[in-house]
Amino acid sequence: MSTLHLINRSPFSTNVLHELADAVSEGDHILLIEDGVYAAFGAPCWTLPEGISLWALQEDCASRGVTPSSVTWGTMDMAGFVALTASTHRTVSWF
Amino acid sequence: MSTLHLINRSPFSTNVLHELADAVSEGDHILLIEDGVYAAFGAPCWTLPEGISLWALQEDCASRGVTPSSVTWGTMDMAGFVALTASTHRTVSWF
Amino acid sequence: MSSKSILVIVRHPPHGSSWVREGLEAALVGAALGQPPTILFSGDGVLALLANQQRGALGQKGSAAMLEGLSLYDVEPLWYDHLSLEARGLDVSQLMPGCQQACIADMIARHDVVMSF
Amino acid sequence: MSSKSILVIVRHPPHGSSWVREGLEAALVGAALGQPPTILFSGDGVLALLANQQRGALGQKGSAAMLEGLSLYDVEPLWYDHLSLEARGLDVSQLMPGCQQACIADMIARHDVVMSF
Amino acid sequence: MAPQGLTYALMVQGAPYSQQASHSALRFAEALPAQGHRVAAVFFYHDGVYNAASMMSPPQDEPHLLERWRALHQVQQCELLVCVASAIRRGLLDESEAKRHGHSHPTLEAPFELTGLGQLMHAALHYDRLITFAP
Amino acid sequence: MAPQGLTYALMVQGAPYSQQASHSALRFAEALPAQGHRVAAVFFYHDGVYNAASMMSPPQDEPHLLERWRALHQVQQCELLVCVASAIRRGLLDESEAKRHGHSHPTLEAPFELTGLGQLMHAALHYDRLITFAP
Repeated sequence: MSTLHLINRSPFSTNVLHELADAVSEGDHILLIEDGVYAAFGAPCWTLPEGISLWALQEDCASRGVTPSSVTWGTMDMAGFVALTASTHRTVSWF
Repeated sequence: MSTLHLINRSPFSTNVLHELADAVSEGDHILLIEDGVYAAFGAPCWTLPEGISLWALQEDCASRGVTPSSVTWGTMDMAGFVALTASTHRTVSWF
Repeated sequence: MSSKSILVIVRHPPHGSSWVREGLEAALVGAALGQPPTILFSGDGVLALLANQQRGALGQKGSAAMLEGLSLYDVEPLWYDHLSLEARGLDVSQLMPGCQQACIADMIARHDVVMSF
Repeated sequence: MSSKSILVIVRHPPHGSSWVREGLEAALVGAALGQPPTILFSGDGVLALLANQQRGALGQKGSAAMLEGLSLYDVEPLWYDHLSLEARGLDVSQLMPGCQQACIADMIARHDVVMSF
Repeated sequence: MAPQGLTYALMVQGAPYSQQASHSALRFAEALPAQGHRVAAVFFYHDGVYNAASMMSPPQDEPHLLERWRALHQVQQCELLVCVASAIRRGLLDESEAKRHGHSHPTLEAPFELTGLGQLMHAALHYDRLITFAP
Repeated sequence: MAPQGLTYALMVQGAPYSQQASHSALRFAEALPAQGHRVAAVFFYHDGVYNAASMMSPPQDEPHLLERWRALHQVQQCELLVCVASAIRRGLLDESEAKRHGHSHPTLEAPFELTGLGQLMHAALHYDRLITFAP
């Protein structure tokens, strides 16, 4: 019954990551897409509860010249994005 | 040769006020319009250099139920907004 | 199928954009179809709950009148995320009647479908 | 009149919206008319200067190719606000060639007209 | 393992060409069949309704978003539902709305269809997943 | 004292009905004459071009933004300039562009006019003030 959270806004110009930190539950996934992938690049300090999986959409990283620091963020292609929406119970978009 | 800075975004969901703090010069005016007026309401901590005048557009405050704390922010009607654009050298919109 | 529960999250402030009105309209239609969604105000969405709002200039409609009508359609209470309210230096006494506090993480986990506005 | 100086400030990141391209197009047209504006990347706008960008999915154009063409039209250098770059954990070695640091407050004070994108 | 054969509803709130939302939604929708899923309905709301503008004429070297939506409809037989209240105020009228407002030509055509929010709520309840793409 | 008799150019980047930018721009422009100023040109760019959609049909109890722009043009004789590249990709075509793209009817009409970015740069250089209203 986990949730996939989609973030498409820059972490530098918005506070969406801070809002998100209060909204996740253990087992949830966070996927960065569009301008959200800049978070993979070194987001401003924010803390998440344990047990959250972090992903960035590969094609949006590539177009922006962003290489995620692999320690924190895994990358995922469009097929992986689809699979995540199927394996989680619901998707919440943050914009 | 002073500048009028127009802010129309919420200070809680964006970081525009922090960006602005580096962009103002002494003698500049800041006018909050649209969702920017929520800053008059108690913005997250931010510091400005000395000698900046702070205003909020009255009609956008009224529609939102926002009463500016008069110590910090003066209110201004649409005629005042026009007068500010005329008496300053240039206007910069932050969005 | 039709036993799915829907959560409508409003995260944008009123007046500056049409998102609040659009989220509320979706919730009202759901209610009219006999499936009243839960509605939660989070982030800047809690600003839609402020008392003493008015129409905007040029007669632009806000969302306050719509909010007052929601209870007629069994969309109640108006849930707000309490951390979002605190972060804006507000307390419940400044909000319109009918608001109740919630925790957004719990709300999301308890619904099948989430719509964001 | 025509001796006015124009500053184009790009404050949005590339790809996610069309603002960067639109700001650059305005600057290019100004240059073609013999009035090359100064162009400054500030806030998330500095992300438009990152090296190694590509076209987006569906063939969506980015702004990198346009940026490389600016110097042909005397729109140079590509000014960036150094505090914005630092705030994003970046340094100039990660940017495309032709970038030079500036301070946004000085830039605004030195121009007659400012266009934001 | 992720379940197979799911039906998806998408809600698109972003305007074409100014925001990436339409591109992302199309990319996502086009990737569904490879895993045995399909998009059953796309609901256009907020500025997303502009995706249905029938006279959209992008330059040849940029994606033609209207054509991509049409192709998606053909391949996956999905409904392309446009919020009628959002569309009409913005000037997107199908043939019958155009007549009703005294215009001789529509600005929105099949396979896009003007519809109410009931269809969005129906899609949310009826299909297996709802994914929102917004600006 | 603020100077009198200034000419203003406005740049409008926000879509009508979804964002407040159009409302703010109109309110501002309508307030200029009381202080001896006038708006000489409004340049619509980004999603602001949608303000020119000629079939815009808002509900009766909401402001009709297209009519307000037309009235502004009448009262202050301002040019209503729409970025041609932004407009055409979004489906806003005047009579000649409609013909060129094989459509029988325009979706953008006078007093709005399709024009290039040169007009924006000209307005910025030529008029006394440039004010941007964006989403």
